[in-house]
Amino acid sequence: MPVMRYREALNAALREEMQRDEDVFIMGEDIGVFNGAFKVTNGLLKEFGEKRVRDTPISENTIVGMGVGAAMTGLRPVVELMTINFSLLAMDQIVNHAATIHYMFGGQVRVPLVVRMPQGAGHQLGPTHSHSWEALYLHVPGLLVAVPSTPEDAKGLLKAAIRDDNPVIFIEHEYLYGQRGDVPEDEDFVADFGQAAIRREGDDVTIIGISRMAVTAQKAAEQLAQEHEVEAEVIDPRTLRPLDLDTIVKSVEKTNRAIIVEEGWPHGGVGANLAALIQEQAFDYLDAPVARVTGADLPMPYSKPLEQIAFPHEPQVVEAVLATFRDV
Amino acid sequence: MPVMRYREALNAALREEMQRDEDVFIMGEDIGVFNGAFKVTNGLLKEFGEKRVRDTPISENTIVGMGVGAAMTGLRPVVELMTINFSLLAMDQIVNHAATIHYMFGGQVRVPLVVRMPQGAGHQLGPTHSHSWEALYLHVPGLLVAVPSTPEDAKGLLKAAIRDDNPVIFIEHEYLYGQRGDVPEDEDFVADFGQAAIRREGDDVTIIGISRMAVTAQKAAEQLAQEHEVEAEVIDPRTLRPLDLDTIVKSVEKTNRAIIVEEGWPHGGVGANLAALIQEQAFDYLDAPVARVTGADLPMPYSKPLEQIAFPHEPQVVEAVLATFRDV
Amino acid sequence: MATRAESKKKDREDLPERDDARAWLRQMMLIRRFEERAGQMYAKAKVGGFLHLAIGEEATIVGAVRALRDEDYLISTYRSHGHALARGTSPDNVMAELFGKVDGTSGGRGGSMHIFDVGRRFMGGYGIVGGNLPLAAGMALSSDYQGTDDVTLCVFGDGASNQGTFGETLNLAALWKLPVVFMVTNNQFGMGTSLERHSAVTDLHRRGEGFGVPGMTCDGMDVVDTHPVIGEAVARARDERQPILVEAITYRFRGHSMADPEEYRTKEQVEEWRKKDPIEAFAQRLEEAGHLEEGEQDKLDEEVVAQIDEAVQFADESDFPPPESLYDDIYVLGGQVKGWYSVDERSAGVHKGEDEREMAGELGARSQLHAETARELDKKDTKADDGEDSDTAENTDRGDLPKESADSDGANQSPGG
Amino acid sequence: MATRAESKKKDREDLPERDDARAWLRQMMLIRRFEERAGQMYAKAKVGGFLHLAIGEEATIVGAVRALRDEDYLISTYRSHGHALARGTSPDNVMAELFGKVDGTSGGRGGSMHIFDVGRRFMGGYGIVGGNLPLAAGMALSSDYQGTDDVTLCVFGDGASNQGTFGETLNLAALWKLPVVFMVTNNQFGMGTSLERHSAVTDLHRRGEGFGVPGMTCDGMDVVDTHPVIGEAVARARDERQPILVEAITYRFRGHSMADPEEYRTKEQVEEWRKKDPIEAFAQRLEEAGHLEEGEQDKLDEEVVAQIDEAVQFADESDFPPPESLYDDIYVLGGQVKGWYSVDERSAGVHKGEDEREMAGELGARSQLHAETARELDKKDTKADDGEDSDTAENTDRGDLPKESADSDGANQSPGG
Ligand SMILES: Cc1ncc(C[n+]2csc(CCOP(=O)(O)OP(=O)(O)O)c2C)c(N)n1
Ligand SMILES: Cc1ncc(C[n+]2csc(CCOP(=O)(O)OP(=O)(O)O)c2C)c(N)n1
Ligand SMILES: [Mg+2]
Ligand SMILES: [Mg+2]
Repeated sequence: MPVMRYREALNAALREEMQRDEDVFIMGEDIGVFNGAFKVTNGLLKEFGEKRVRDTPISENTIVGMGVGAAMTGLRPVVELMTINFSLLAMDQIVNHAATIHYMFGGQVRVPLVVRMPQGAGHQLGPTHSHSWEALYLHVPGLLVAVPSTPEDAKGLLKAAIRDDNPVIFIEHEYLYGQRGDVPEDEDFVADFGQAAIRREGDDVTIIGISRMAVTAQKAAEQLAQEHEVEAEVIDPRTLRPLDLDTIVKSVEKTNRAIIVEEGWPHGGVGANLAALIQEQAFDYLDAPVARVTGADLPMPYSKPLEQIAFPHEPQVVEAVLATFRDV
Repeated sequence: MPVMRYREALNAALREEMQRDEDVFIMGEDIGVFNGAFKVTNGLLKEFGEKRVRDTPISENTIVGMGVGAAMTGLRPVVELMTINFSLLAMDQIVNHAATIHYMFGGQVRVPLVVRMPQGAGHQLGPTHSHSWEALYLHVPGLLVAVPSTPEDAKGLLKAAIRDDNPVIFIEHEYLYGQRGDVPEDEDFVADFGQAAIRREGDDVTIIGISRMAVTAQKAAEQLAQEHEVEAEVIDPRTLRPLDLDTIVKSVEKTNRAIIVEEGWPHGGVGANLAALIQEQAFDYLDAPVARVTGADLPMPYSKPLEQIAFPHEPQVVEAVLATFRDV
Repeated sequence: MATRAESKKKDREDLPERDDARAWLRQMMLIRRFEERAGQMYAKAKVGGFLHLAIGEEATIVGAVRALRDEDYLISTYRSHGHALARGTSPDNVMAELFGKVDGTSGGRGGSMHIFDVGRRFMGGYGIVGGNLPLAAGMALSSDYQGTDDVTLCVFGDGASNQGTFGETLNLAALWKLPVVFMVTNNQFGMGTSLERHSAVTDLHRRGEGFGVPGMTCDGMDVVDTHPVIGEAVARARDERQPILVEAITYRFRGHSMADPEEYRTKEQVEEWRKKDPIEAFAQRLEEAGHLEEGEQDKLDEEVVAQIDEAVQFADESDFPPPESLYDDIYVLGGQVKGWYSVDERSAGVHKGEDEREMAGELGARSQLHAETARELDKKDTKADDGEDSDTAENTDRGDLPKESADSDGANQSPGG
Repeated sequence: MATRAESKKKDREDLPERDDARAWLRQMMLIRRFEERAGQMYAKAKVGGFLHLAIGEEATIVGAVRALRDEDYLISTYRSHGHALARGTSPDNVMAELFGKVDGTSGGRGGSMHIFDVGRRFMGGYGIVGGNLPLAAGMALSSDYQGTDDVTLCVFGDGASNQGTFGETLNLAALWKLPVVFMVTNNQFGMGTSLERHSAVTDLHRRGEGFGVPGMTCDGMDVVDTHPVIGEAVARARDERQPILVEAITYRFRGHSMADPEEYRTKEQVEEWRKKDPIEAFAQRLEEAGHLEEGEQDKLDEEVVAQIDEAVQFADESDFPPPESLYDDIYVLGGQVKGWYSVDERSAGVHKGEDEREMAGELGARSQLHAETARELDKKDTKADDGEDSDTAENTDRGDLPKESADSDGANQSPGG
């Protein structure tokens, strides 16, 4: 399998799906002439032309809404929002329209729309450009939500998203764009939503890492094994809607301990959702409360030393895992 | 104490605060000449005039943003959004601006803004007008979030919100508008955020009801006592930010069982957040998993028989409580 | 602007062919009777939620919709019974939707605010003010992309032109040369806020100039003016590949929704506009032109009333959606979603609607109560036509399910929305 | 439009008084040098995140800001170092903000995109395109409400005029007769998208017509034109109580942000505009008018360079915010929030920053690494002025903390934002 960066894998997914299906087109701010703010759409304008690679004005709500309208009438639009921070401007079209239309009209019309956007802190982009908001979207019935953490998943899940007939919120991560990994070249390689990946097997504790934090969780697990003789099972849910709760619950039934690691805010976050589910489904198996390691409960500060302590790193994960043993 | 309807209590709070402080003014769609879509602002235009009771065009994002700008420069705006469903259009101003500005600029400027809006199902308003979204707002640091369920709290918390220097999301409920209750007349009566109310004492199980569901929880508790000899303690958190976790945890330490009842969606809802917190803080006291009764995971349908089963009623709460005993 | 518009209007005064003219009249009458009856059914608690009637706006509806080809897309707002009917959707299905029944246009899911008929390219029915503009531009983009010459007609209100989507969408449509006609149904009010109180520039057709969208205007009380103007706009959009903004000046005779006390306007103003009743005016012209015999209008009326009677009966006899259908169609199953259970986390197992059936049973007694109340009200046979029907709704014993009624003691008023 | 604007321009050609003129020139030069140095500091990894320079736009900044009274409010975007400096904020504090230090204008919380100086009524610095328009209208509403005659000047870009807030805010400002001047800094591009590719109407000052906001235009490369036009707009807003939209036509000489490869425009176009350098042109006119002696410009330059040297030293010596300050100022404590612990649910107890201090310790080694890399780069003393400084940034060993650099092997590019 060839090695690719995450952004290249996304690029390949877009290219392949556009080649495969004439109805697929992409639109967004600076995705064409500029080749994408994070270069995910690099070269696509050149290859597919202005009809299918459409630079838009800065009008987030309308871009997404046009995607919905186009999706309702036979196309398969992939809309890029420059970052998830700006998606709040499009919340009405995403929730009140994209997510709702199929149900509201009794199934008469489908909305095969993909909204792609990156998230994440660590680049000192400050309080308007650094947030991780998968929790806002997993709340919403009618949407599918993907949070790929590897180049392989980036490609496979994006292809699946484009082919699916439901509206998909596809959340990428700015840190991951440069990361490398094996990616199947096969154009028919499509990943499954609702299928968690077990990134590392272990019997002592289950660590669930979301988006970039799946990577942090893996690193923490290695450290736990080397320094603390704790063998952690690391699960990356890959999609939050549908959610593969089975894999998570099975793991917790084995390890009797669970920790969720996420970059977003703690109140009402992904971790809260998973903790609630795990204690509901695996109560009798838990030897310690389900723990969470989350981003700090604040707008992300710019200054590097503050930013660095405002989102999770391996040491915190290690510490939180060890605490679940102390707690008993 | 005089008996008032919830909407009258809100009206009184607005009137008193406007009389007390010249800097308080209200704006929103149809709050003036029309006297408010739900009549909360009834009579205020007549009393205070067009300067302080401002009818706006239909421009949710800008109305809230103007409130932020006015709040930054010495005023205390109370913005009404007609329902919470339309607040998605203003999400950017609420989250990226109102919630963020004080922190982002190092505390140089305050945003004493209140955004009021009702939520809730049951009136057959269909998939664009019926949702309960307190979970979207409790996620956001920088905001305070109130969900009053009684006329007394409606008045006391709204007065507190107006006097506070932080941006407040004040979530009312369409069903509650017509409900009556005792309301202190004293103009200095102000309720406390971060202070849960124990609506009913009991030793067997803790039921936490959010917004209108605090009322449903109370009714269910009466039924449990009468028909099942179960004495439930009913807690109404009243505000979700700050959250009075102490009162909740203390109760659970006594009852060893907790159930959260909310009208919103299950994934990443208020119940998920509270379940995560309770099992973290009171793990050793729990005799059963923290349970949740939530709205159904779908856009609210219009048709009455569907709508009625898509949000919680007493029987479901009773059933869920009984199940926590069976589970053991 | 008004004078230019009026002088222009002269050129468009030709009546349509006799058959067309009679069809237009009939359709306007059908819409009027449908709306009136819907109001009555609301008073009888057969219809829930918000009910927005377009009485007075029939010429803007029929004139515009009949200017479209069958393949053109039409998209509207929460005030769209008339648009669906003009498009050819059966009153049976529209009424059934209002009743929340399975045979409704959206299977009862959407209600009055969310009518939809994909077969007739009537693309909804949306409850979010201003939300349909981007969708319309997306549909026009589809047509363009797919190389068809279909046009999208997007109808919205004067109030909606203040939403951010207005500027965003007009700019994009002009920039991308999309075949879309934006039609502002300027009925002088956004809810209780009059045009001058919500818009700095009240000539709404001028709003597009700064975004490169030419404006036109028509007399929305006159179907003979609305039709050719929309016709021209649609033709220009189709042939010149560009968006057009048309302002139709009209008035709604009834309240914003059923419980509106209408304190924001004078009885005199309403009376003034009622004199221009689009149906009466058009019928009179048809009589004068010999397209309609004396007494024929009454016969037409009987016909449409009979059609509406049937629609009510149809809606009445249609079933409510069964509880186990609650979770149908949240997702398109197949691809990435194997069943709704997989995205519902209330339990990890597979759900097949058992819980919902059970709960429906428990809530059954309650529903029974409502049905009885409704039947009782039936007997009273309240008149809905005089705008006072809403007062009746307060008497229903709906517990926590109030109508949006201005009930006298102030309980559960919700004229909003 | 262009001709009308040009003929008008003739009347405004008078140079200001000698002292004023020299002060303007000095301020433009200060901004230029500040920006250049900020770019260098970015290359040395002293500045993180996105850095948007306004080199080329100095005349729009100084001409506009100096047209304000001290009490007037000024609000801008993520490209606002110059606005703060023109308003009188010390370069020391602006540079310290870029360095993320406690003495920064926002205490290091905001960074380059979020400068703020409440004392000088410089109301920010916002990272959301189009987000500042409603805020500006709210500030103008405050002035009106409080009965002062302060005006708000709201600066934003050509790209921002496509956001929904534009139409919404202009309508509201006109409707409520608010004293606010909306100034579009039309630098021909929103990031990599040129004006004609993002706006259907490229005369942006016309965008307000449909909303009742009169438009004006000025040559944004000429401070002697910008100043009186903004001055007139501000005076009209103040005296006539109405919003005005002013389009300042200008150009940014550098990339959108530091790592912009600028493939969307030609070198020739950039060169063409660089010939109109607002500082050089103005300096020359001052010399011709005898307001500036030969060689004086160099002396001025030495002065401002020295001032910037001091700013860098100040910023360097200022401390990073301590970890225990992380939670300060999320909330205003007192009223309803007794301490930040009460809204943080990670544990129910009271936090006083212990965890944060501990974590900062654990991450210390890592930070140390960054500091060393930065020092190493210091030695290279990269030139930032030729637009190639960003290439240097890629060499920093920042692990998972890349700059928005177009690094050669494609890792962690993030020219976005
Ligand atoms: C985003 C949003 N804001 C507010 C409302 C509540 N609302 C429903 S209709 C309406 C008035 C709309 O006026 P207009 O666009 O003129 O249409 P009309 O009702 O006159 O047909 C309002 C404010 C809504 N449904 N959606
Ligand atoms: C809502 C939002 N969308 C997108 C972006 C990303 N972005 C930052 S600057 C920019 C271009 C803005 O162009 P313009 O308004 O002309 O200002 P300029 O950068 O030219 O000063 C974009 C798209 C953003 N910050 N906010
Ligand atoms: Mg209207
Ligand atoms: Mg620009």
